[in-house]
Amino acid sequence: MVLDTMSRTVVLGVIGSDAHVVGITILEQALSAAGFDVVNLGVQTSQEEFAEAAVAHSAEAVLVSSLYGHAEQDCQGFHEVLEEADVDAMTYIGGNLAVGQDDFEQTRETFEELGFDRVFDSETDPEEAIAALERDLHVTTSESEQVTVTS
Amino acid sequence: MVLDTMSRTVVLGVIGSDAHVVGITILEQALSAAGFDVVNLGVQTSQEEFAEAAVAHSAEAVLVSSLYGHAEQDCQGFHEVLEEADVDAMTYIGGNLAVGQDDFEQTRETFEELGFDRVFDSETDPEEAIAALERDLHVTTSESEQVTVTS
Amino acid sequence: MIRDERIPSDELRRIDDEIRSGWSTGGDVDFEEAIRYHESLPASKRFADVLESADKPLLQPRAGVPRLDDQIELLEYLQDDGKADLLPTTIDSYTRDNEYGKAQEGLEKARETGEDTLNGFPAVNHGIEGCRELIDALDAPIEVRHGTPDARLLAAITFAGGFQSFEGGPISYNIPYTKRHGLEETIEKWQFVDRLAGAYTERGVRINREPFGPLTGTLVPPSIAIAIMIVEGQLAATQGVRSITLGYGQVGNVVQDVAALNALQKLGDEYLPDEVCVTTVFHEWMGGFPPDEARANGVISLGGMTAAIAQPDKVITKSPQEFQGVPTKEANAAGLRTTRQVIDMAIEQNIDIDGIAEEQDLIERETRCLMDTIFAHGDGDVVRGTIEAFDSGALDVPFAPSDSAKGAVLPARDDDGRVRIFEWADLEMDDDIKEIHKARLSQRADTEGREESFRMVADDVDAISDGKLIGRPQGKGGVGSAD
Amino acid sequence: MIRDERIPSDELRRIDDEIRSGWSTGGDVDFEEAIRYHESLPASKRFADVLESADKPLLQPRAGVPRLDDQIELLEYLQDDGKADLLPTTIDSYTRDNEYGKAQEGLEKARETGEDTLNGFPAVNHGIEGCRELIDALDAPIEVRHGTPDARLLAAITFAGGFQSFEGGPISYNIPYTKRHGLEETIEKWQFVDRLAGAYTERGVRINREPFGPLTGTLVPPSIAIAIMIVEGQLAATQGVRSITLGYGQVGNVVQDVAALNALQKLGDEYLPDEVCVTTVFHEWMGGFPPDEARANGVISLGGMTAAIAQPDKVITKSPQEFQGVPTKEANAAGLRTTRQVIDMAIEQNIDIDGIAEEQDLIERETRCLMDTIFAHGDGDVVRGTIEAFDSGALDVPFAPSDSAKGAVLPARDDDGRVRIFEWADLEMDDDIKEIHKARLSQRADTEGREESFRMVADDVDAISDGKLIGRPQGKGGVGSAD
Ligand code: B12
Ligand code: B12
Repeated sequence: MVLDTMSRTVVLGVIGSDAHVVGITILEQALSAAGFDVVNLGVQTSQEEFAEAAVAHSAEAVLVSSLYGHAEQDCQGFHEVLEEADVDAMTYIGGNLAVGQDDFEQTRETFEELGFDRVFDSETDPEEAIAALERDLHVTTSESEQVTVTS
Repeated sequence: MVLDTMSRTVVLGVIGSDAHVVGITILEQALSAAGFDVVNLGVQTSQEEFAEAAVAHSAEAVLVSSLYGHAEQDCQGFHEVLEEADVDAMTYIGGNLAVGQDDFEQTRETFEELGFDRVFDSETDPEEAIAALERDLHVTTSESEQVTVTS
Repeated sequence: MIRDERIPSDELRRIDDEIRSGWSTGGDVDFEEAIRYHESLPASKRFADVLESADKPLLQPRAGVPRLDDQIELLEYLQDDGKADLLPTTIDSYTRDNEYGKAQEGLEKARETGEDTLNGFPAVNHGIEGCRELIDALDAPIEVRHGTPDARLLAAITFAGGFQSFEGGPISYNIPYTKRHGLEETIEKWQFVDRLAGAYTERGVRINREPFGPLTGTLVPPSIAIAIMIVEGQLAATQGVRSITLGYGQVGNVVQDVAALNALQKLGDEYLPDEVCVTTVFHEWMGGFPPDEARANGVISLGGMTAAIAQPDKVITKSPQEFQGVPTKEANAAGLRTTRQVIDMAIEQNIDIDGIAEEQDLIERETRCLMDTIFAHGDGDVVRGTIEAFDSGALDVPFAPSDSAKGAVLPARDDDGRVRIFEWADLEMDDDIKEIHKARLSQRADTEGREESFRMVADDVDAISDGKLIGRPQGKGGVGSAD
Repeated sequence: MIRDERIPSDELRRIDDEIRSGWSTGGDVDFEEAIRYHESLPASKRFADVLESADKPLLQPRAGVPRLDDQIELLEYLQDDGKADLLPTTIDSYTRDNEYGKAQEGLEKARETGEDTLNGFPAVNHGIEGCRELIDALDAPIEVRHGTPDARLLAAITFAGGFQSFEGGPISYNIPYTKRHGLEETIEKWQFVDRLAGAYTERGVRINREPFGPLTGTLVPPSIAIAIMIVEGQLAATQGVRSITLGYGQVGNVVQDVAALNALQKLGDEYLPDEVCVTTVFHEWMGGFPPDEARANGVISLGGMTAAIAQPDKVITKSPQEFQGVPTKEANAAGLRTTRQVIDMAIEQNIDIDGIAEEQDLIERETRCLMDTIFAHGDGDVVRGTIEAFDSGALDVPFAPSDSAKGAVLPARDDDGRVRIFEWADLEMDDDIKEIHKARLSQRADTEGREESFRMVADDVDAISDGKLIGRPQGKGGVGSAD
């Protein structure tokens, strides 16, 4: 099934020295299946690599994943780097964002303050991320229905 | 092995309409093995039955067991009944004394106020009860050592 | 002298009228109206149908609090957060003693103070209306669980109140639960309960009956439990019950537990009339639990694993707080979900363990010995036979607190952790079977370098709560160290 | 071009000097003094001896916090309240990247704020003294657990600091843990680590080495894990290591897990030199956990059950908070005790499951295929063979994030929940074995009425966290619903 979303490019990667790859592998697959053009940078991606890829592919969204508990440190100054590279994309972050047994609302605030447009916890289904992207990137509802109705 | 404690008689039973018998079966066995003369009244024993047995056997201690969560109600007025019958024995209560997930210190207080000399929780090993009895009934140390040393 | 015969209709009516006058709420029962109420219930609340048509073990917790609104909230929680398939309503101890006055006091005190002054739900006091409010409020079918020797009024009210499953039986709610009730007496009373369930059944409302398989919950040899289950099933069938769930409590040895559940289903089908639909329920470990939630979760999970292999129709779950006291609703739901996870991960696996057929064969032979002696004791009548066999000790239950059973038989685990009989007392059993038990136990005694004695039994009683299956000597003197 | 050859003594010294200059604490290492320190340790802290002489599976958790006093407190808790037999010290991620400066910052921030700003214990920064304080404070032996591609300085400091066990290896701490390190590079670096462990071994201090068996933790087919374990064992043996613990991560199918652990021990003994003492470690489920502690306890218990049957030498436990994040010490200890209870209840039982021998045979044949291709790729040299085989894809790991592996092989569960290979890519395997996998997977596809596809893989990845073993279609569209 080919959708109009084919033109919508998103950059995806795991930041810092985090090597948890399974989540973005599943996400990549789901996003592609939903019609997005996915540039998967893989694990251990630096802030600069995210910015370069976003510029090179004119990405409309940058999806950052972090599982290993160093997300906060790894994302310090990330939005400044994106700005300097003139990246004007939605930024999402998801995964397991805090060390230890933290309260998620607190975590969400921390990452919103760092500049992320949306913050997802590790219970996030790929469908939720897709739905959010469709809303934020104004993919028309009929398209999104096409995506979720097929089973 | 025959001990001097043979003369020490204790009455044992489960109070109220409680039918949990396994604990007192184990206790009876352990007390007998430690040299006590045990009068086991079994489960669902009334306050009056405890008093009668204590009188009839000149018991030096009355051991009440309760597991099912109604101990507090079942023991209301118990010490008055004992007094009326002129029972002058140590009174112990043990088992699972409160309904629900209560704090044991609170439970202990409740039952001490009701008149019990000692209150035991359900983690009590028979050895602890025996040690307490030996102390309270002044069984000489050497006897008690004989009991615990043999393995 | 009572026999295994169906109570005639007029007698049923007579007793029904009589017992309903025992407490004010009894007067509200109207059988025809009750049938209409049951007919109005959706298929999802028909206990027997839901249970019998399930394609994997259904989970049911234990739960009962005094106040109606609290009970609704509790069951909703267990349904929604625990994902219970079937719900319980556990009755308080005063009701079990037919002390409805004391239960009323407790209930009122609970309403005033907000504290749980009763250890269960006083259904008789809540009456038909209260029961139906509960049935209406929940989506899943609900069973009455109790431990009442004389449950006639409880049955009359809860059946009319919309409950379609009722635990217990004349032996299983006598021997482990009470000291002074005679067996003849409880059989007579349960004949009424079963007959009443049969009356509903005749009218298309199949009340499910569930004899309480774990009995004293403490190292009960499988064949003793199964024989009693069959007897109670037969008594219920005679009175017209057509949906019977035979119970069994985990002993902790996987091979023996799976074998026992297999034997229970097989012998149940064989001994009970064809028109009865026989299902089975597996109770997670009913003996003493570890005083530690983490370890308790291990015990619960071993039960889940066993259930995944044996696939009984229902599993009654325990909570990690079993040792401590009545569990919080969170702990109760946790026990359900831990069990569910283990079952769902293991159930699609092909796990065929060696030796199950042999153990099952042994259990079946033992059970047949016991059934034969019951029939022989009663000249073919199972009621008389049961009474006489308990009286002579040919049938017995370990740790029975009841005066109606000798309680002289004593179990102990063998070297593999299977429950064997150490002290036979007068229990009827073929000699070759006794030899098998003897050999297994002496093998264990050899391993441990000690004599078989009550101390071994006591050690086994404590073993699971101490973190092991078998009560091996620990080097330091334990119970009975002085004998 | 490196080969599987022992590093000469002078070369060992040269590298040792060089790497120890990488961070200030490196200068404190004095090999002779370190040997004396190890010799002063009581028998109960000799890791290899304790592990190899145990008569039942020893339990070890994972745990690491930045500050020394916190780490001591944490390990004391796990030892006393969790009853851990062996203790861990998990190293932080900056140290794994050799970013000792950043680790220092984190450690200082942790010391100032009291917060855990690092996800582990920065052993290099704590230096020999800090390590020894830890070793001295605890009763049980402690292992270094990390995930470091270049662990040379970490090894130099922790060996001298009194640790006698060190996890990892050139493949197992490369392929799942890092993107850009070449295999040739990590092999060279781990040859030094093993050679250093060998130098201690020669002097009577047998440092235990433990290749990391679970790899990516996500549906890794047993034979792939076992082949890599054997290779890392061989590399370590060449450098003089004599105590090697081969690892394996639970896949959740009991038969396959028991078969795999059996095969691991058997092939380990067979492929590794006689002078090596080979033991095994079983990791409780290393993939995604359920977001619910109650369900997580079920997963943990299934691991305990498997361990009771297979009886590996060591079990690495998970905590019920695995999904959420680094566990509290209470949750960590709870995971230990749940596991202990299940193992202790099940281990004395004779549980022989059908089909283990067949599955083991299949795993062994697959592993031999992989070992043959590795030797063939390297003309008999296992180092070259490993590098070439990964390069060609003849050896591969599913979900490998590393550029050094193709990561093209894809696993899926069969109808019984055993992990099979769905996408072989270039993985070397005999055709008849491939046919077996194909048949099993097409059987599952039939059962589910769908095609084999990546969606099946994705469903399997999520299955255990969703409460099942096999990712069956749920009716509603899941991942990949649009393809
Ligand atoms: C498998 C695993 C590993 C494997 C990883 C293999 C690999 N290369 O991928 C191994 C064993 C190598 C590993 C190593 C480590 N791990 Co790890 N690991 C896990 C585990 C068990 C599962 C992760 C997983 O694959 N889940 C399945 C996938 C499908 O789910 P997911 O990753 O959560 O992704 C989904 C969602 O989160 C979401 N999502 C993710 N990212 C994003 C981004 C966006 C924008 C959106 C919208 C959504 C989204 O969508 C995804 C798809 O559904 C988790 C615990 C758990 N979750 O159960 C720990 C866990 C993540 N690991 C942890 C740690 C600490 C580590 C180590 C540092 C520790 C160590 N002792 O070695 C190292 C780190 C190494 C490194 N440099 O990164 C911690 C993190 C702690 C924290 N955050 O507080 C966890 C939570 C375990 C724990 N409880 O301690 N790990
Ligand atoms: C086996 C059991 C049963 C069996 C009892 C069979 C029998 N006739 O004995 C059956 C299944 C019939 C049963 C029924 C009920 N049970 Co019950 N049962 C248990 C269970 C699982 C084990 C008890 C046991 O035998 N332990 C082993 C023995 C050796 O230990 P023990 O009894 O604790 O005794 C030792 C110590 O406590 C101490 N001790 C005991 N008494 C005394 C006295 C003195 C003076 C001293 C010094 C020491 C001492 O020494 C003993 C020997 O070591 C416990 C939970 C648990 N502990 O794991 C629940 C438990 C006691 N039962 C409970 C309940 C509520 C009931 C029922 C009301 C519920 C029901 N749904 O049917 C009925 C009550 C029936 C009645 N009329 O009594 C609750 C009590 C709740 C509370 N107190 O808050 C418990 C805690 C379960 C729970 N978590 O809900 N039960």
